[in-house]
Amino acid sequence: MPCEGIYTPCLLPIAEIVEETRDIKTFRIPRPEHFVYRPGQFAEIFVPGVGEAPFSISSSPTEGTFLEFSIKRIGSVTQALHRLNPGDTVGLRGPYGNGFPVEELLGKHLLFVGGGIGLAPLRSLINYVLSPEHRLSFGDVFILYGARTPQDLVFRWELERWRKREDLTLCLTVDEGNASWEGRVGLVPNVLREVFSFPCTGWVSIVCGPPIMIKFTIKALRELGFAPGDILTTLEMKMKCGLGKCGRCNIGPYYVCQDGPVFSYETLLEMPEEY
Amino acid sequence: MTLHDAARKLLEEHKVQGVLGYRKGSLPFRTRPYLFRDPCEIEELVFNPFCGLNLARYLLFLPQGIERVAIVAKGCDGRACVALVRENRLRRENLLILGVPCPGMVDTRKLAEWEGLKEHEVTLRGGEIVIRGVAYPLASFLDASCRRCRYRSPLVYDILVEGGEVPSLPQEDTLRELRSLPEEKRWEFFRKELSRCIRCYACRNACPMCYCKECFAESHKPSFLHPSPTLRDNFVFHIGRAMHLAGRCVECGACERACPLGIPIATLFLAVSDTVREHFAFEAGVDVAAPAPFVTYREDDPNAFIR
Amino acid sequence: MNSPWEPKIVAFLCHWCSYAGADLAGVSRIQYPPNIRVVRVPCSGSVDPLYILKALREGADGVLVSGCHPGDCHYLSGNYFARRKFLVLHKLLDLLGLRDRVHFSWVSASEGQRFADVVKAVTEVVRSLGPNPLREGESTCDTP
Amino acid sequence: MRLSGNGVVATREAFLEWLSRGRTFVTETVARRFRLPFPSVPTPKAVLLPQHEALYRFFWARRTWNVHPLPPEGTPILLLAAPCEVKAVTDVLDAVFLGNAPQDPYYATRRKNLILGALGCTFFEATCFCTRVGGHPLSREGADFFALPLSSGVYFEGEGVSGRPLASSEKEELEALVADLEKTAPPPFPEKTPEYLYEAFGCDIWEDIAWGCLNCGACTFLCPTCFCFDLALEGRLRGAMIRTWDSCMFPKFTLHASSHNPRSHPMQRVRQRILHKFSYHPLRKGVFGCVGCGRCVALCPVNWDIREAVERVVSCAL
Repeated sequence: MPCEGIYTPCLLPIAEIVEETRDIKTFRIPRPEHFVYRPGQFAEIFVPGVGEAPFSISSSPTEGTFLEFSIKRIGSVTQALHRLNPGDTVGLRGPYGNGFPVEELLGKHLLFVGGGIGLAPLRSLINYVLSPEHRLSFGDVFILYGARTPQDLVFRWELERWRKREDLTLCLTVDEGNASWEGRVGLVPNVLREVFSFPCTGWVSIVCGPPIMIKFTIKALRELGFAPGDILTTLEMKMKCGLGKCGRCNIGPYYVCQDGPVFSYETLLEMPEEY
Repeated sequence: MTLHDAARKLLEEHKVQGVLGYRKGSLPFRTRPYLFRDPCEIEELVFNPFCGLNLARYLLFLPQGIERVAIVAKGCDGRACVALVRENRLRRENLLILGVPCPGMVDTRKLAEWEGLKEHEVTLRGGEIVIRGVAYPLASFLDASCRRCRYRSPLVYDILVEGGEVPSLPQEDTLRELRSLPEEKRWEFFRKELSRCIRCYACRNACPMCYCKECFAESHKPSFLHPSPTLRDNFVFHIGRAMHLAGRCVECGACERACPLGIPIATLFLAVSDTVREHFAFEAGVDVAAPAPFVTYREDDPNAFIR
Repeated sequence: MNSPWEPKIVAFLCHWCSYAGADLAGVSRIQYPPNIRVVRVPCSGSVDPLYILKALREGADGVLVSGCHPGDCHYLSGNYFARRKFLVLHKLLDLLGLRDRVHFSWVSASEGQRFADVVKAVTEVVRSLGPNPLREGESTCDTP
Repeated sequence: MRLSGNGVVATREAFLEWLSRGRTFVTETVARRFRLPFPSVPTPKAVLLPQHEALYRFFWARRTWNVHPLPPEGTPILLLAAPCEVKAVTDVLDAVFLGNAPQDPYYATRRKNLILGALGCTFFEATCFCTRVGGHPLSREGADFFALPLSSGVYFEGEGVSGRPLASSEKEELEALVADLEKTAPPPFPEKTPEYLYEAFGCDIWEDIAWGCLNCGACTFLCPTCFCFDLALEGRLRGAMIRTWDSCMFPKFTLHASSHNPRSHPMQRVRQRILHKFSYHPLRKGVFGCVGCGRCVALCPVNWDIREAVERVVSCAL
């Protein structure tokens, strides 16, 4: 179906649904040809008869002809999405937002810090960086990922794949372990202080997770010596149009849907604290 | 004691931390709500026929640190206070009702005919309003809710201010004309008025009794109406609100005064209050102890309308 | 597509009386107009006036609320409370000029014939009123 | 840009006759000041961004979902507005809906079909403050034509109405009017107002400023520049995506699905409204997001006055 008008979604069938945790599912849908995106961008997903909501794209543009969205069941749209089956129709509009400044990251060492579903946008960039055509353009890769319990870790098959690679360091942590958990136990910011023991020159940190985790992770990163400009994070805000018109994602002189969702901590510092 | 003396004394003696009253607005014939906390400010306290807002609305939105507050209360503000106490929104002992007899509130829209009218060119004299030296009957300048007002002075008060002159105006049945119209004409009237609504929710937010944390109009789960102001959505909003206010509306007319489009929206609430008064012998905000009309029943309640 | 207009009537029926009454009408093969769309509710007292308004908003041409006879409520007094709410709504809709869009009735579980009669009468009244006046200007949602 | 004085004077009849040739509307402000025989709309916004508009339809048919975009529609309209309301279109609405890629096709189509005329103001009402935010009661900037009632006829700049050159008495009348307006014009807000306000975000006077505000949407809905909208679905098996006005004053405006609300307190929402108009928008686009028409002041149920609020915040920042 052709996509006409900037507000009209194009309808696509869901190709595959992966159950990540008890309340997170990953939806794979075919990528329309015109849909050219960068890691960190988001799209509006429309569920007919229910509504529309913005979601970050968790697949990498290097991965080919599909798009993936990892979605936690929270509101009415996500609840409806979770009830869908492969083959059901959803609408897609996008991509929107600025995405990660990939060009500025070239040659840098990258520290990814994710919490819970916050790994979704990071995964897009991680897989972009790890793809054979881009891997050599970046330095070391360090991934720290935490969740509440081992059952809440998302992309488990992906984590397994990353663990097997030798060109990155993967560190997993949970707030609360169980008998079979052999990884670390502890909050992400605390674990970060323990495991990241290198001088931070040449490193850029990309943080995404729940607001409270972001807040304390940034504090830890600052203690480790990261400059505000070398900390990137993605903001969440209520959005409707995704096009910088409907006005509700306005924070200070920025519209999160157009100027974000990726902001450096430097920008965040001068923004009114209303996110 | 005059209003100013009483208010000043309360603040000076620390009987209350604030006095909720009216202050002169930035435009002619407009007053605005103000929380007086300093006795020196009391000079600016005003009470005149342009204090149409129901101050009881602010009792639920007091700044932190205000435990006991005095409220300048007309009859309807007083009724709202009683109703709020009755619904356990407020503790009576934290509230000091400073009753003022109310002359009726002038509908400022009716003054728009006189171009460039200044405040000093309008005075009240008994049951008359004098505009640029010409006297008119006051009743024709009052809001519908004031023309039919039953309780001009608060029924429940701690201090009743002296001196306010209350013209003895006849109580009008402002709905009679509308009720006498044939059915199609009544719908024609409401269809036209309800279609004009832009759903800014000023009526709801100005209402002292509309304090729900989440209004049914904005609820998503379940969702009763769409945010766009179509006739059918406006119908659900206003009729739904009228039903929520049945037995609770204190007939102050603040909703109608708040409406930026001048829709006579109070008509609905006044009609509902009439039904409750007539059939359930109940008036909101009159008696703290009387049971609310919808938590009780009588076996001989009207039944004729049911098949 | 151009079949003549038929009123749609949403009926909120109490589980213990009127719904059973409708059931009895059905098993007794009593004919009544197929214009009603039944919503079963636990008690007429549980029918919030907002349900009725929402039904009208969604395009119902009429609404019928039916419960147990006074004194017969399964929950003892639900219908007495309901009657007070409905009286206020009835009077308000009367003022608006929409009185005959919304009907109330008491139908017991044994009154299959009475249920059919009520539905017949309500359908006739609503049919004589014509389509729901709230639907004016509604074009975006109805015709695909 | 002020009026050039190069216009012509037409008779009132000729002017009205020219206006009557098309579908002509006037804004409420114009309707109130000059009794013109045309239907009125609240503000130009109501024409360009209607409060209720379906963007696309969806329906379930033949065992599949279908989406049909509804094409933009626009019929030629002539709208006579006050200079401040013209400014609201050219400075604010155009910047958001046209100057910010991608363009909004619905707005663009209507804008293309709109002939926007400015009807100059001859006095300041108690609520007027266009000169405080960079406007002028006689500005014709951005308008397709400019008209001003004079004692002898209608002064007209633009194409369409023929008239005679100004007589010297009329020139004097114009000059006297300009001088008179100059004298009574409210002075502009300080040049650095957007920066001052931005600095004052954390000031503790906001609670006090916001107190009294009912948090209703009267000001934003009736404002000529407030453009925020909601996209809300109507219907389940068939229906439409409806665009409708929304207001930053409403608590659900920024409510996340996770129940987190960055602006849950009424004060934060009042602050957002002031700062968006007087700080964020100017910092982004270089012009105030307020044109000083004074409608919010006039129509506020509690006489909450945005001018005083801005003054107080500026003085707090200084």
